[in-house]
Amino acid sequence: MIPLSWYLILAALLFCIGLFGVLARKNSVAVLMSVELMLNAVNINLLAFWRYLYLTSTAYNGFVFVVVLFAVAAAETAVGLAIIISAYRSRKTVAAEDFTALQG
Amino acid sequence: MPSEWIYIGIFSLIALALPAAAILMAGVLGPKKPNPIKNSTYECGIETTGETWVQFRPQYYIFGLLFLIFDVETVFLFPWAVGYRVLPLFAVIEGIVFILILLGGLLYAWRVGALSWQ
Amino acid sequence: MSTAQILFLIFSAVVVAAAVMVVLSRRIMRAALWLVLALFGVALIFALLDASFFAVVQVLVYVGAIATLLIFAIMLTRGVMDDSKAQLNRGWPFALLVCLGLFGGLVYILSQWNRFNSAAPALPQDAYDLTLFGLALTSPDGYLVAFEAASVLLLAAMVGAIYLALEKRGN
Amino acid sequence: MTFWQDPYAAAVEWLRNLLIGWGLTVEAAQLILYLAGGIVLAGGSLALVIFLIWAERKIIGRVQDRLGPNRVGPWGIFQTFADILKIFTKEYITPNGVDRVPYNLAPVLAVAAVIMIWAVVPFTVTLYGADLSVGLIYVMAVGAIGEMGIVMAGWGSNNKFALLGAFRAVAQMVSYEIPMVIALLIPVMMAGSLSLGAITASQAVWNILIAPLAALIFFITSVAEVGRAPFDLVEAESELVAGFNIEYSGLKFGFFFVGDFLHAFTIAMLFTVFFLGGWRGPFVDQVPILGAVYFFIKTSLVYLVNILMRAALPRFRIDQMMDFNWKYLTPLSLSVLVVTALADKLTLGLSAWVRIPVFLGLNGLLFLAASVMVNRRAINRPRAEVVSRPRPLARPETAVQPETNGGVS
Repeated sequence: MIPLSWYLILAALLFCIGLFGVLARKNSVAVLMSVELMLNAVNINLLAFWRYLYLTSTAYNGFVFVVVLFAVAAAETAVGLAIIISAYRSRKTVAAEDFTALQG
Repeated sequence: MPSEWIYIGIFSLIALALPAAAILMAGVLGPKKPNPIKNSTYECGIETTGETWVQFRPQYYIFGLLFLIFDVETVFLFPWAVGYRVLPLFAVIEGIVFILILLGGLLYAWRVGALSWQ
Repeated sequence: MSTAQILFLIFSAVVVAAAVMVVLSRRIMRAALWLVLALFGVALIFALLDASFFAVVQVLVYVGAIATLLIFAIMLTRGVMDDSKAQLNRGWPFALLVCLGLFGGLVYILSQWNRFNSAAPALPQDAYDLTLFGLALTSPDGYLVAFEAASVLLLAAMVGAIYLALEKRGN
Repeated sequence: MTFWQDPYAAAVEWLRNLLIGWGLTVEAAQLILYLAGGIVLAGGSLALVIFLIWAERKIIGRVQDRLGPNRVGPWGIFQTFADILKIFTKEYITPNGVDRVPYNLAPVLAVAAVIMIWAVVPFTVTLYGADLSVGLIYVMAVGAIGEMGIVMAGWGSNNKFALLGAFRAVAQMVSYEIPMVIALLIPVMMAGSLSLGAITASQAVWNILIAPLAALIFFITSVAEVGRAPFDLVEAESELVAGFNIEYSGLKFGFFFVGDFLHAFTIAMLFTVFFLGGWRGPFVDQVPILGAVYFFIKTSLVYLVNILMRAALPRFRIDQMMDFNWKYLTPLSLSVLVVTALADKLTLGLSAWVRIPVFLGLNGLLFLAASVMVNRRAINRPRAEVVSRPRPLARPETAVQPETNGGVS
């Protein structure tokens, strides 16, 4: 059988790869893609905890968390990409470092 | 892992392998005589100018966005529909409220003209 | 090594390799296709965790909708980023350091935890029942607030994103 | 259960015992059975395409007062084999600048995504690939893989027309998936399960009688999902130079069409499962194998309607198609879902003879209301004049002016 640790290490690795993408990528669409990776890492963790530690027929916490995370991921992608498209329309760039209008 | 998934996995591999094998076989059987004119990109007989880049309409994004939101909505509605037989009337009405809220979003999109293809 | 372990290693190798390619690909469209592969691999991991519902929903939502939306957005904003130049910030070694440190720290903290290596309990017959999940989701003692809040969240996201993305009439 | 009542189950049992008798473990025997079953099912679906192509050409030919294929073999039945022989010996032309992996993967995915649906379809009580507990979402998710195949074809081809075609196709597919999923929630509600086997078994009264509007919506949207006439504006092969598959040749091009034909038959199968009671019919309890006969009769009828629709209806414009989906089908499917959910809860416990007329009446009222609203909108809306724009002339000074002086200079 697979021990819980394997899933947790996989999720940690995926999360860190996503974080690297968020910190290092120039293109803001690529930054959003990396955020998707991080959210998926969280989902793996939640389902692994459900399977290994909270497997009862009445507790649906893990399921509800995952399903709400789907909704959050959808909302985040939709609004994030809309902001990028809107910024692209007015400034003709999608590089994250060029979005400086709010800089003090 | 439930045993059905093992069948699905094997079946998917077969489903991928059959067309791939046929395409490979046809590649072995067919002639291979490439030349620069034949291999050029199709464009009504005129040589391609510029990169493969055309400006896309924001309309595509709007439809993709509506699809995403409604898709996630159905993810919530699937457990509701599966449990429908045992749900009390109150819970059914909760589901209907859920649908109506999303219908409000659709009406908003309709009103601002996001649904018409220009 | 059992069959499940071998499958896990294969699937996670696919996920990690695809995720690395998402982060490092120069051409943004290639990165998106790698992302599709990574998300698909995560769906396989879910199937391995006996969560069939989330395995298929992962493909339906992430591959079918979110990846499609990302690709539409890439097409809308294409041509402004030069693919031939480096796609990483100048500070990327620093970011790499942060991520490696975080990963090491996470693994260290988790390994101190006494249930880190716990094995999975056998799956009870009714553990995976969508009927009960639907019941829990809509009952006031259960997760009714989360259910309705999700609907409002989706509504807000839809209205906001349409407002931002729609070209204003007149300009 | 004797052999004649259910030859399939008997054969599987015989084979399993044979394999175990050879000294294999139970798991290994199961694995070999899975492999054999998968190859038979997937190969069978591809072999069916050969027949489907012939049948469709013949039927459309008759509709258009032609004979259709009639040279190779009796009634031209071997025409498709000749076509296969030809397409296998064609050259692959790979244009410059393609992205090789997505470009070559796309036709494989286009076919595989359709075949994968067959894994969960129940043909009889015992004859199915896998009775997945989330079969319905699986079917939808596999559609998403097909979508990715189209994106890969469009992008990998390095051609702006292929890319535009792919994006139109994907926009159409994702749009029509919404009313489709919502309409499918009604069979799920009635069965209390997402498994296709359970949905079939629950239909003592066929779902088409409980929710005829949902059935209609599913039928229309599934045709749009495949991209057949009248929704084939993306690859109107009689008018445009194909769509996303423009840069493909030989068998790679052919496989997009194989996928299309197989998908058209597959949606007919799904319609049968969801709304026509699948394998249900008289005497199925005694002789399960009869279910397969009923299943294929029902599927063929749906498929025939599909073909006749293709032959009869003119093509949509893209704005009409999007309007039809977002301003008609989506609100209608949502209201059908709401009305059915309420009506079913409120008439619970009444006999089927009361419930079915109630459901039919409610569906009829909804359809009537929707038609009245659409007609009122159509009447009140100012119409755009359909005239061709004046075209610029190459040399205006030599142009013949019909009004002035009768054309004499």
